[in-house]
Amino acid sequence: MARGLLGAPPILGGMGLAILELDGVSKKFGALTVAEQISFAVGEGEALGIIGPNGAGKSTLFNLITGNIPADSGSIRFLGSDVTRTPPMARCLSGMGRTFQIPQPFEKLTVFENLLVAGAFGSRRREAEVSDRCAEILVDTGLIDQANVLAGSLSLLQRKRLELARALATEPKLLLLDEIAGGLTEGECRSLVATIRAIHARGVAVIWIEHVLHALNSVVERLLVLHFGKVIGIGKPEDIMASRDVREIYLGIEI
Amino acid sequence: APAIAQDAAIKLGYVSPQTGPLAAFGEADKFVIDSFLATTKSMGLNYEVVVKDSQSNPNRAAEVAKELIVTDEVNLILVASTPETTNPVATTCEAEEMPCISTVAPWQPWFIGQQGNPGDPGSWKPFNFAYHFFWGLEDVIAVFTNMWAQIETNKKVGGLFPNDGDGNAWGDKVVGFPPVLERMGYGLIDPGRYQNMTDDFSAQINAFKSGQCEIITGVVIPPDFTTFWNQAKQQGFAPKIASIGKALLFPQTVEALGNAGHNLSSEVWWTPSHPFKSSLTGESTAQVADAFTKATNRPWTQPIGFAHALFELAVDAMKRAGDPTDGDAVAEAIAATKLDTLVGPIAWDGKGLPPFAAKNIAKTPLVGGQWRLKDGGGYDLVITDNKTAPNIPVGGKMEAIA
Amino acid sequence: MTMAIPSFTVETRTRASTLSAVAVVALLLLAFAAPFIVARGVIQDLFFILTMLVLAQNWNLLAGYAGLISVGQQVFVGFGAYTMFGCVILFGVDPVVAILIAGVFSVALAIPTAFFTFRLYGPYFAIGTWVVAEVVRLLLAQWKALGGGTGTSLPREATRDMMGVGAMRDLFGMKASEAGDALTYWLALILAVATIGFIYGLLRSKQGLGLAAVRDNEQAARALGVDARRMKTLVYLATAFMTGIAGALIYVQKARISPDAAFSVTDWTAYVIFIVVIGGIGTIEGPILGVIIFFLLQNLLADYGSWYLLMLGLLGIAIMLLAPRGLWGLFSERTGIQLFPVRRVLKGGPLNLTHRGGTHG
Amino acid sequence: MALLETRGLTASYGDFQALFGVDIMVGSGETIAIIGANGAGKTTLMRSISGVLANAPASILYRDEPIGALPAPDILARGIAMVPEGRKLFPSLNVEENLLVGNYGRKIDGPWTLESIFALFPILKERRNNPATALSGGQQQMVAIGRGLMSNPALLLCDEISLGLAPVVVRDIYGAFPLIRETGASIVIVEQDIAQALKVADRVYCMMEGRVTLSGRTADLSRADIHKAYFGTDHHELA
Amino acid sequence: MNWLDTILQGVLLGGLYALFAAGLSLVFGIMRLVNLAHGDLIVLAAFLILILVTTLGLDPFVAALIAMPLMFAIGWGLQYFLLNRTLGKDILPPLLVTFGLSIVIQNGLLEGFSADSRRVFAGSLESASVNLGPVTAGIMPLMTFFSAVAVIVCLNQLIYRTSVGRAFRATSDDPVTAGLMGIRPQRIFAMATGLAMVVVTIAALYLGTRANFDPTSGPARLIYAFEAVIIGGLGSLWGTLAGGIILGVAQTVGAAINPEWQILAGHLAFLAVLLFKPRGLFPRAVD
Ligand SMILES: Nc1ncnc2c1ncn2[C@@H]1O[C@H](COP(=O)(O)OP(=O)(O)OP(=O)(O)O)[C@@H](O)[C@H]1O
Ligand SMILES: Nc1ncnc2c1ncn2[C@@H]1O[C@H](COP(=O)(O)OP(=O)(O)OP(=O)(O)O)[C@@H](O)[C@H]1O
Ligand SMILES: [Mg+2]
Ligand SMILES: [Mg+2]
Repeated sequence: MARGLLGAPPILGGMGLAILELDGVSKKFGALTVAEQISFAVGEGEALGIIGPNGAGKSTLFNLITGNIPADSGSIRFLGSDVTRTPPMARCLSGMGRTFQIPQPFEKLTVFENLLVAGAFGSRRREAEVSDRCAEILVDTGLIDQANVLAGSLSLLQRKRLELARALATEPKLLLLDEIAGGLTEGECRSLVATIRAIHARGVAVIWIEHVLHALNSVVERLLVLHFGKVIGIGKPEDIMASRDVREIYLGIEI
Repeated sequence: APAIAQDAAIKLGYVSPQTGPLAAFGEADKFVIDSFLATTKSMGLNYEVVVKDSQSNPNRAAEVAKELIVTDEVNLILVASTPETTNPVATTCEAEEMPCISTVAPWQPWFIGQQGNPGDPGSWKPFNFAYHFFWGLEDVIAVFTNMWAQIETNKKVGGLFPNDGDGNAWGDKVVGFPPVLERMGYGLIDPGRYQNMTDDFSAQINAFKSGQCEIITGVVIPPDFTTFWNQAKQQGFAPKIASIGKALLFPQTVEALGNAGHNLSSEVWWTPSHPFKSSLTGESTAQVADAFTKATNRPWTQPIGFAHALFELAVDAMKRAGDPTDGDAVAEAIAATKLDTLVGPIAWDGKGLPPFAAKNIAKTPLVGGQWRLKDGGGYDLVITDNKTAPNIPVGGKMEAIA
Repeated sequence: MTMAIPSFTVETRTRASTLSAVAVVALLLLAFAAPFIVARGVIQDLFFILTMLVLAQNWNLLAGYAGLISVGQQVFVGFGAYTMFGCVILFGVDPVVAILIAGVFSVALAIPTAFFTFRLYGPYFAIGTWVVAEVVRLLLAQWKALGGGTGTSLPREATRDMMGVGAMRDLFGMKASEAGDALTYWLALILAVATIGFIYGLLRSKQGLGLAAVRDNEQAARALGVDARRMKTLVYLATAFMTGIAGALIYVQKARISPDAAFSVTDWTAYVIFIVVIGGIGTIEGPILGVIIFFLLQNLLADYGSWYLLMLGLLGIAIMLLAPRGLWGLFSERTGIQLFPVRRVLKGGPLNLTHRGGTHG
Repeated sequence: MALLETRGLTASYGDFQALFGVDIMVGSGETIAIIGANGAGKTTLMRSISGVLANAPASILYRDEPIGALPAPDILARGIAMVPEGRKLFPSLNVEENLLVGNYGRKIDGPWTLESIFALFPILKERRNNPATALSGGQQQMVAIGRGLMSNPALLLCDEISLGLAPVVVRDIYGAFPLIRETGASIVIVEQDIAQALKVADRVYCMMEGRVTLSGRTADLSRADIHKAYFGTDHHELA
Repeated sequence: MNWLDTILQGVLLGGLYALFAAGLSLVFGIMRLVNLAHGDLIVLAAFLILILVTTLGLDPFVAALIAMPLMFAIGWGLQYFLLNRTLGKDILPPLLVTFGLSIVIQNGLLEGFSADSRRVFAGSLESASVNLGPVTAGIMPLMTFFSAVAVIVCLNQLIYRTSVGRAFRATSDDPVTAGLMGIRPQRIFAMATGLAMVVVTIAALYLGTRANFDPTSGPARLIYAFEAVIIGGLGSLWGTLAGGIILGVAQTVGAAINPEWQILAGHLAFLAVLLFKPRGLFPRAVD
């Protein structure tokens, strides 16, 4: 089945136009290949999940998409234009919002100011125009209590929420989430899922890397499986979860 | 509590480097000023001295000069030791119309160094308030060449001139060593200006070696000379004569060369055997030097005489000026000075000077000497040439470096 | 998910800041009148304080807000000063005009410098800027027309006939040197006020927020659409401009220049760092407090020679250890007073929002 | 006998108090799980026990000795090792060196040596000369656990060791626990995955907002109890 | 012939710079500590050697051996009681504290020893030289160079082959986690600075015998030491040696063209290296 899913790129799951297209993107760190001929596409308003063992190259793929790491070869198109050589900042401004797996807050700014930065710069508006929206996002992500607290004093998971909140404040058209549900309790997880669903419902496309599968599968429409830098499967979550490769390589269910 | 002062004290400002790399020059200041105050008091004169440390820093020197003028409201400023100290102070005094007497810097770097464009003699202007006394490059050139003439050499000279106030003046193609040496038949190899605190002189040594220099001259700071001299020995370069300005002024720095200091030669501006007396105290040079050694337990150094002379000149000028608070009158009095001081007779009469410098410079005698190892260790400075100032007795003949 | 949210407000002003605005205006009026009120010595002291304050504010902007720890700011002091000397001596430009030209030239120098040093990070940047300053010093020391390593003095006539001096002599009956002092003092005062105004304006603007973000985490800032490089470059160029002007102004007053003096890392960078750090880095108040302390120390102790410097060193160490955020930081932490607040505090809404943020930086 | 006990443990970051009188007890050879919502103070508790945060001396007792105020190296020397949240490997060291550093402060004979750790996680032997950062997240977690074991601790503290790991890796890592327990060491794990925690632990403490809200033997606790302890509400109200 | 000599002298000079820089490199690499007092500490050690030589009449090399443990103790104490409190992500506190320290040492020495310039005499070794075919090299410069190499070999062995070395590197990466491994970062850092001071003593021996020194001669060479460290790349000791040699050769070659270019050429070489390799020649994988 993996074969069938890896047909001619770009592969678009749902209908509509592609917001993001990757074509033959490759990347090596020295001798280590972390991305090999990766091709796929994400439709406007689609939610795509990415899974794969640790070190498969998921976060690296995000870095390639956002431009934090330049690709060795291949091309990346976003909203119809080629962004392969575009710096990360410009990609953000054109509508890509991301979270970092290892949170990168501005530690000496307050949580609210962290959002203001994202809001004012990421969506190119004046501070006064975005402050209300930033406050709303804080309410949505459960950080409103910490609004005036220095980001440096947040706990690990609060930092992860801040990552999400900041990405939202840039008013992205495509939201890239890197492991934001890890370590959440069930209830917290459920409210996180609800938040992401709400964002998705507003028409924002989402790519979400996650090891917490039940959370992931309750949001995404398609799943992509990465293994040693290669796409080994892409398709409906239930199909992917049933695939032999995934069960063996990722879930560790012996067959 | 004191009653109304009979007379307001005459206030002298004094700037010199007491800390920092040039501190050796300022070493005698405390001694000189203490004895000056004691002397004037016993003479019934009311003097006050405000001492400022330049910290060997030209920025600081200019700052303290302003402070002396504006805050302390001194009547006259005295400044000593190297163009790095004297020039900023003199420039400030000139701008503030404050009379100033300066010393211990050859007059060319002092006078030319304060001109806007040192390269354009046409633009040079005399000063109205800043006066300087010391010898000039023409003197040191004469002294050095007189010493060299005592020894048979091939007349090939290697020059070490750094890119600083002294080095640029000594190496200058117009007023410095090069034209004079050429006229006298010496061949000068000058590889170019180097920066002070250089760690390697092999370029210069190679140039001197291939030019077969038997004489070395220049104006070098002490650490650089040690580096140069050691490297020269290591690389097999052994000139017959080394006549170096600045580096060999102080006995401590020569001692720092170990035995390698023997027979190095240098310009000598003042020694305890100079036949002069203080106009203030009547003491001879030897007496002043002894008193210094007794008070501080340190060997005499050349700046003692000049620091002392600064205060002699101050008292003399103030006596003649009438109103010490009238800057113009004090400056006029300085210009009219004729005084026999501890460093010789001083008068700003333009003797031995080009016209442009005649107004502001007075020259003091200069002779040449060699450092000789004493039997029990330590060095003696022996005067080996006095053609430029025959009244100063010689102590021996020039010897080639072994 | 989204519910109706009671409206929020954002505040930066504090009561102390409103009061301080009033105090500042009064103080400024007094400062402008100073040459008619106080003695020349005081004016010169104030000139020193103001010019050091400008240097300190600029270094603080660079290090405390843009995270660019430079130990090579003396390059702009020296270059500005030399530009001014060059203009005055070689082209007969009026010193006041030459000061402005010096600022422009400093920016011109900062462009290639930025191109090079911005490739470096942290300690590499610090040492890189220092070496660049040394290179410029050594190159200028080769410029024989301005005295090479010896240095040169400003012609007496240049300062005497400076723009405005004549008018002041006629109007207020000042002596030439007095008028010169008053003029340079006013220029320094204008420069200091403009510098602080510029910095405060910048910090309260969107750009200032972006700058703080870049300082904290450049990668994340870029990913959120902040043009980190452009922002740092702008700050660097702005500080070069103001530092160059300050350098030229300082040397109009000193009237004598030499490469060692004009590019002195101790005088124009180390002491400036000292001022910023004892006062409190990353605050506008810090350098103001710092420069006053530095001035007092220098006046009280400078006559003790090496003991003075020794004390200064010990004091710097003690403050860094006991109050790493500087004396203003200490004060501000205790009292919560900020004269130039920039923190955006979210108020209102459904919840009682706690405030756990300190000053920026 | 209690190996470790906390008595009314409090901890603060500046003026923010993170723990309010926490009492827990770990018996010899026992495995304890600590669960709780984000920001509940679990990591703070681990940091307090391991000496990263200083506390009142008598608030932590180890073999009946007060150790609350001791710094981390002294705690390790007494036999408590920690696998910190987020792995925290040393990037300048290769895999083997990372393991070797684990017993810098405590060189005692015991079951755990470089060889026996390589036996526990064979993949690490293959990658022994790689920089620790070149490993996958799971392998890094193995190094972190191995590093903790190298000092042959009597008590091993593990903070969120399954965070961000692929299910297959979580299985492998938890697969090592029975072997560790066999050596007689006590273990404290902090874990969000309640099912996973319940599987390996003898007893569970549940924390909320800096306090222990529930404790008991794994077998005796119902899911509903746990939910209640987590959120202070009943399971149903939440949905 | 001449060029050969220029290069040789440059390499030997590079040895001196590398020796000045090795201690700095160690401290910089392990603790990210930019030590502005390094030059003054070299001068301090030179004075220590001088005292031992003049009061006890010792040979300078013996004096240096005795000075080593003393300097180790000074370094240990300095780090343990003072500098450890400044370490952190921010490079500014150590920068300022060591700048303060530099001023304190300089002026303390000035009070104690006056501004006179001093020398340590190495007897006939000073002017001795060997003929290496077309060029001659001074014995002292050769000894300086080989001492630099020896110091770097020893430090490398220590850092990459011993458990203390592992502790150095681990602590450098993450002091808090190192504490969890039983490493006492405070002591490890103190030991590193102590070691650096031993290297400083060796540097002082050659500084003191090579040229005059006085209490203020420290900072002049500090910038070269920093350049050597940075050209080599943070934390790479061999890189530091390479950096020293690049600087030395650039200076002698520059001087051979014109002495005005001597020091400038060194700085320009430094800038050129950083232009192409902003993290030095041998950067560490992680910073
Ligand atoms: N900057 C880098 N330099 C060298 N190697 C790197 C770099 N960044 C990542 N790698 C390596 O690339 C591989 C892929 O890393 P990546 O972070 O993309 O994995 P991942 O799929 O996100 O894993 P995880 O689920 O654990 O987060 C890993 O082996 C990692 O060590
Ligand atoms: N360095 C710090 N400074 C200030 N507050 C902190 C710091 N570290 C943690 N806190 C606060 O202490 C509380 C408890 O944090 P802790 O890390 O112990 O929680 P946790 O239970 O481990 O949470 P998580 O599941 O998110 O890891 C949190 O509210 C957090 O914001
Ligand atoms: Mg990842
Ligand atoms: Mg935690």
